[in-house]
Amino acid sequence: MIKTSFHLAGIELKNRVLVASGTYGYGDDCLDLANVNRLGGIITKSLSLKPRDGNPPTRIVETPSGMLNSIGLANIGVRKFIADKLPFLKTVKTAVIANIAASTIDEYCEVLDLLEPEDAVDAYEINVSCPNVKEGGLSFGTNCELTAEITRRLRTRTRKPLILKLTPNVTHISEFARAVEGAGADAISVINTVIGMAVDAKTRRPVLSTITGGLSGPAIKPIALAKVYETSRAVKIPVLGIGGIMNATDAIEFLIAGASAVQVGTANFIDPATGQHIADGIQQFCEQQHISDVASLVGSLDASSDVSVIHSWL
Amino acid sequence: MIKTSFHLAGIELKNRVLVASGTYGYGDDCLDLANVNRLGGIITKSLSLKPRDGNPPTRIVETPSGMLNSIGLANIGVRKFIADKLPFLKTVKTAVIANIAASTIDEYCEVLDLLEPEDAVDAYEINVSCPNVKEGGLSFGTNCELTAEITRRLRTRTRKPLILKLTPNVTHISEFARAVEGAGADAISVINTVIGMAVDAKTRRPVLSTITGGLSGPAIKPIALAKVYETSRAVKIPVLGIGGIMNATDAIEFLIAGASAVQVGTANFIDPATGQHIADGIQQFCEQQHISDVASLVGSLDASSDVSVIHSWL
Amino acid sequence: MIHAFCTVLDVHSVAQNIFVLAFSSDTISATVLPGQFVSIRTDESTTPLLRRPFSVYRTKGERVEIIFNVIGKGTASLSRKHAGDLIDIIGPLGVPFNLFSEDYDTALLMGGGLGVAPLPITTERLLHAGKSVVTFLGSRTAAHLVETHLTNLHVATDDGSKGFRGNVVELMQNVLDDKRFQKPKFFVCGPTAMLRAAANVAIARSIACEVSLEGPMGCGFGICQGCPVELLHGERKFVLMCKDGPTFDVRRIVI
Amino acid sequence: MIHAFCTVLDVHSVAQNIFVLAFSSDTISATVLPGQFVSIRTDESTTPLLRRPFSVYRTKGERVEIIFNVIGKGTASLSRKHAGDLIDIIGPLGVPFNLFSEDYDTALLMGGGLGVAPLPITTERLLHAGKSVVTFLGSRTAAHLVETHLTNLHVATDDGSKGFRGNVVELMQNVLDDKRFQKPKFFVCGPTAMLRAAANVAIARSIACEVSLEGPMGCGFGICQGCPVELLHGERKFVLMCKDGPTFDVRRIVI
Ligand SMILES: Cc1cc2nc3c(=O)[nH]c(=O)nc-3n(C[C@H](O)[C@H](O)[C@H](O)COP(=O)(O)OP(=O)(O)OC[C@H]3O[C@@H](n4cnc5c(N)ncnc54)[C@H](O)[C@@H]3O)c2cc1C
Ligand SMILES: Cc1cc2nc3c(=O)[nH]c(=O)nc-3n(C[C@H](O)[C@H](O)[C@H](O)COP(=O)(O)OP(=O)(O)OC[C@H]3O[C@@H](n4cnc5c(N)ncnc54)[C@H](O)[C@@H]3O)c2cc1C
Ligand SMILES: Cc1cc2nc3c(=O)[nH]c(=O)nc-3n(C[C@H](O)[C@H](O)[C@H](O)COP(=O)(O)O)c2cc1C
Ligand SMILES: Cc1cc2nc3c(=O)[nH]c(=O)nc-3n(C[C@H](O)[C@H](O)[C@H](O)COP(=O)(O)O)c2cc1C
Ligand code: FES
Ligand code: FES
Repeated sequence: MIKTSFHLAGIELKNRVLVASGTYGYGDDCLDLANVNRLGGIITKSLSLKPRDGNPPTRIVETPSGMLNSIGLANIGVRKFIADKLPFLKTVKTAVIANIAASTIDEYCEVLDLLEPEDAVDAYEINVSCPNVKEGGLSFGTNCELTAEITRRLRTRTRKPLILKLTPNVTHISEFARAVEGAGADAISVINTVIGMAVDAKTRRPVLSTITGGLSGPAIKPIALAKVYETSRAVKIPVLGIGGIMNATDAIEFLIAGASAVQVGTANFIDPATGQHIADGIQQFCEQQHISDVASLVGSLDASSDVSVIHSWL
Repeated sequence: MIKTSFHLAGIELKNRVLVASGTYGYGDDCLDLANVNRLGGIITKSLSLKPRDGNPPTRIVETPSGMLNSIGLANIGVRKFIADKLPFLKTVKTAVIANIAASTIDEYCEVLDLLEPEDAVDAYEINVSCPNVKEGGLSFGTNCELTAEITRRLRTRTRKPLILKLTPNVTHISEFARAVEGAGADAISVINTVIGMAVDAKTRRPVLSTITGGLSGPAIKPIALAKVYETSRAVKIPVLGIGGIMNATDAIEFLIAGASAVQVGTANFIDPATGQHIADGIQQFCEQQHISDVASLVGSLDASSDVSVIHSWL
Repeated sequence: MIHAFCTVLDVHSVAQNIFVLAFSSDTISATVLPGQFVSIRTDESTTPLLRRPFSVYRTKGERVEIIFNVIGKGTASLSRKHAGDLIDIIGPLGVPFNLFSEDYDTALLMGGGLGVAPLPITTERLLHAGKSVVTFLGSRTAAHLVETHLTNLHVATDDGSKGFRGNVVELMQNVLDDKRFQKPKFFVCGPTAMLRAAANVAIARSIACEVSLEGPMGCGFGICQGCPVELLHGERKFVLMCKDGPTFDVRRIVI
Repeated sequence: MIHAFCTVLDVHSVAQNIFVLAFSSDTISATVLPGQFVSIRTDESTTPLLRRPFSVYRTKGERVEIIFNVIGKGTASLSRKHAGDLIDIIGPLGVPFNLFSEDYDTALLMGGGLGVAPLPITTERLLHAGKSVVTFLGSRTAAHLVETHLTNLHVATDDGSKGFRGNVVELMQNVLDDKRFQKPKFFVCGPTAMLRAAANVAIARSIACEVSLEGPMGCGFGICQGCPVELLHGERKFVLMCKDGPTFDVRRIVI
């Protein structure tokens, strides 16, 4: 028997494969197509205090081995989530992680406070890639102090695991990782989408209604692996690796690079059962390689040279 | 007749398509396969003061719609370039732009000083994605002040066009663009490669000898377009767009997003005649669209909404 | 709704750049309703990365047919499939046309270009249900027309190479001006501009009208929020094309 | 060296998972030398993105053959080509084996796995030049052997299903112990571990030895600097596999 389970700051995940925020709705949309009980956890669509309509079309466009999205955090709002979605999520046999988005620090706190009494919510993931209305809309997640401040404020309000989801669109993501670790985060998720853009040459218009959007999918896998490597060497708390994971081999690469668990995003759109297939695939890999605990893959990169992420000539 | 030529700070390029540094050697390697005289310009492999052997194998690996490289700036050194390569480059009927790399600011100056008397060198492109030995190897290009300082120092030593090539691996590339514009740069090139990594799950080793490398090719095109859009709105000097350009449509997208010219990189490895095909394709597009000067494509993005790069919810 | 690898039965060209692909799935064949679609992973590759949606064209026994134009990588790849190949399919998906309401007697089907796709299956089920059916079909030239499995057909081509010269909505208006149909209702599928024109006619003449929308989809089954359709009124601003559509009453949405 | 779209003449399986693809190019056929390679864009897609290098296997008239193992996307795509398809090829590339030197009489050819690829064209040219040729071929099992167009063949398989049980370098050593060859020289192609073993034998016995290396390539014609091969001595640390190789005298390089 291979040990697949994993303790994330007090909660036990049955395996190291979760579905990423915004790529699996509230967990109840794919019941015909997948078995959520075979996942390590479900991370909800980002929840805001008020329901959000989201951005006008066009919201998505395919790019080489990737996609851009500009959904605009369309979501039903935290109250409706509690009323309409939590009853189902109480019945699932997998960890439920509520992802929170907001445009002020107070709002982050309010959303968390509303969720805090709900036992069905096992942990929080905080999406800091949100426009900060107080700073003219610059993303919280590109400001290290604000990111730490959000962490500190939320930390005082909950004992449940607090996972900070970092944006890759910064110079040194490890600074952010260290800052949120210092501020009390239990884990970090790396990475959110990479800023990108698509142009329609014929109409000379941006394809997305918001001009730029977030790049995801296999195209960003190399970027995500580098960020996971960088962050996992900078902090002691676990790193959840995300970005372009399509199959078990991809997931294993993230574990080796330093991720304690992985999240599957865009791949769910192609097959919402990807997560469970990956969980099975990791187990098979361990069997073949005579590994008794998936934990021993984590951070097992055999890097004889020690050139660091930022110090090499390319 | 469609006007394709373009004035770049005093030098005239016959068209807006150049080949990117490090992807075309010193211009003399592909004579059987392409006609360099049909390009707007050739940008040399980065030249350093001393010859560089480059990194040990493995130096390249393919990724979904992209590739990672860690060549280690292998080059023959500026003196051998002048002695062995410039004689050929004197004979070509296209602009010759020498790309310079160094690990101290003084070294940038020394390399430029050696090239300055050479009439065959029409302009300089400065690669700031190099490890700064004085700062423990952190890349110059991630430090805005150092990048401006390099620009200022070089500006005093030459009247030839000075192009700063920026790295995308920073939070706000527009800050860097404004800083080098203020320090006297004539143009900026956007983008150099994106930091990425590949892992071999079976051996649990990094694929590249330097662990991380630079991601290029179609996978990064959306990222490059966003950076070109961001920088071209931040500065008045021309932006040379680079990143994943494979064909004329890609190139036109960059022009529309704000690039005054484009550089073709990775595509040369697949077909070193890509640049000339793109130049032809841009001309055909203009014919079809009844555009008389390619200049009118530049920055012609019709963005009715004005959500900025960093201010939108994704 | 199922997710399965289905066997390709045959692929053949039926008009210029237009192909019909048939695959075998008794579940889809037995459960699909007119206006619903299937979502196909055309390749195992990451280019294209996402599934591609296609209306169901016809069914027979366990045979399910789609019809498509070769536009980009996904459809090019489908056109090169061979009998016996397996393709990864999710379906049936989406809300079908509301065919079985009592508020109309004559179904006026209208298809522009590949908007013909859902019309044969619609025709078959309507005739079976005892409705009258009249069909309007438009395309660029005669070479792009696929006229089979339709009934009471009126044809328009942009270049006049067959039937009425002009667009299909104009043709339909001419016919409406001439004839009187018993309690008509429109079912329209085609490019957005045509849907808009048809909707305007319907509203002006107080005729019920359902359209089948097209547009980019990320997933096809409601989890990506990538396919918003703006509501004319209601508490929410958007519904989803894949889950709440692709068929809509034109009085509900902004086209 | 040319860059052209060449017509596929045929593709057929010759052993387990191993295919021969023939295309038409009078220029390549007329100019290629043993040990040189062609670089093929297997798809117009961006996955795979880069060209793939393949040794030339045989030539006849304007017919050029390569032989390959289906490993990943590129080779899978090649295996699905049909006669009449056009493929984008650059070649011939690289430095050929140094066959026509006077310092040897007997060429000892050695191939491991798909390392057999350059041996038939090498054999033909050597016999034509009046050299003696002895061939050693190794593979996992008999099902993976491609023994045609070779001469004086000694075979080894890992599982002993044909010929000597063990690796081809052991077999070759046994034969060397038994027989005496007139002024021999090795020409070796195969996996790196085998090249290393063969080189060690050559050096220990003072036999001249050239190997054909394999490894990742970005471009195949010298502009990406992606294919370094370490020199044992000399002013430069690295040469390029694609331009200065893929064939090297083992006394020059670190394998
Ligand atoms: C509910 C639904 C049902 C559909 N049914 C059919 C059908 O029965 N038959 C059929 O031929 N097509 C149908 N389509 C459209 C079909 O899905 C697209 O033609 C297909 O996705 C194109 O894929 P591709 O990879 O070949 O082209 P791509 O490479 O994706 O696209 C090539 C170009 O076409 C444009 N494009 C992509 N998708 C669409 C689209 N949906 N509408 C307009 N332009 C697009 C892109 O912007 C791009 O420029 C349907 C779409 C929807 C949403
Ligand atoms: C000079 C030269 C000549 C060659 N001649 C032949 C030949 O005649 N016949 C033949 O079958 N092959 C030959 N090869 C190897 C051939 O190029 C690779 O098998 C091919 O690139 C694999 O492409 P793919 O897209 O199918 O696999 P990919 O998807 O690229 O690779 C699948 C897996 O194989 C590994 N791989 C990729 N390339 C190589 C390689 N070169 N060596 C070992 N492992 C690799 C990758 O790391 C990956 O894990 C030659 C290589 C070189 C450099
Ligand atoms: C359509 C879409 C919607 C997303 N919505 C959210 C979201 O609401 N909150 C969030 O934190 N991340 C969101 N993400 C980011 C993903 O959770 C994930 O970090 C990213 O897509 C990278 O992983 P992938 O390449 O596997 O998709 C979204 C991604 C996509 C593609
Ligand atoms: C193999 C390789 C070598 C490169 N070498 C250099 C270099 O020496 N100096 C430099 O400024 N950029 C170098 N680059 C970066 C390219 O010039 C270009 O900025 C980048 O590859 C993005 O463009 P692309 O996607 O078209 O390749 C190199 C890129 C590659 C792929
Ligand atoms: S296409 Fe994903 S929600 Fe509609
Ligand atoms: S493969 Fe590009 S230089 Fe050798």
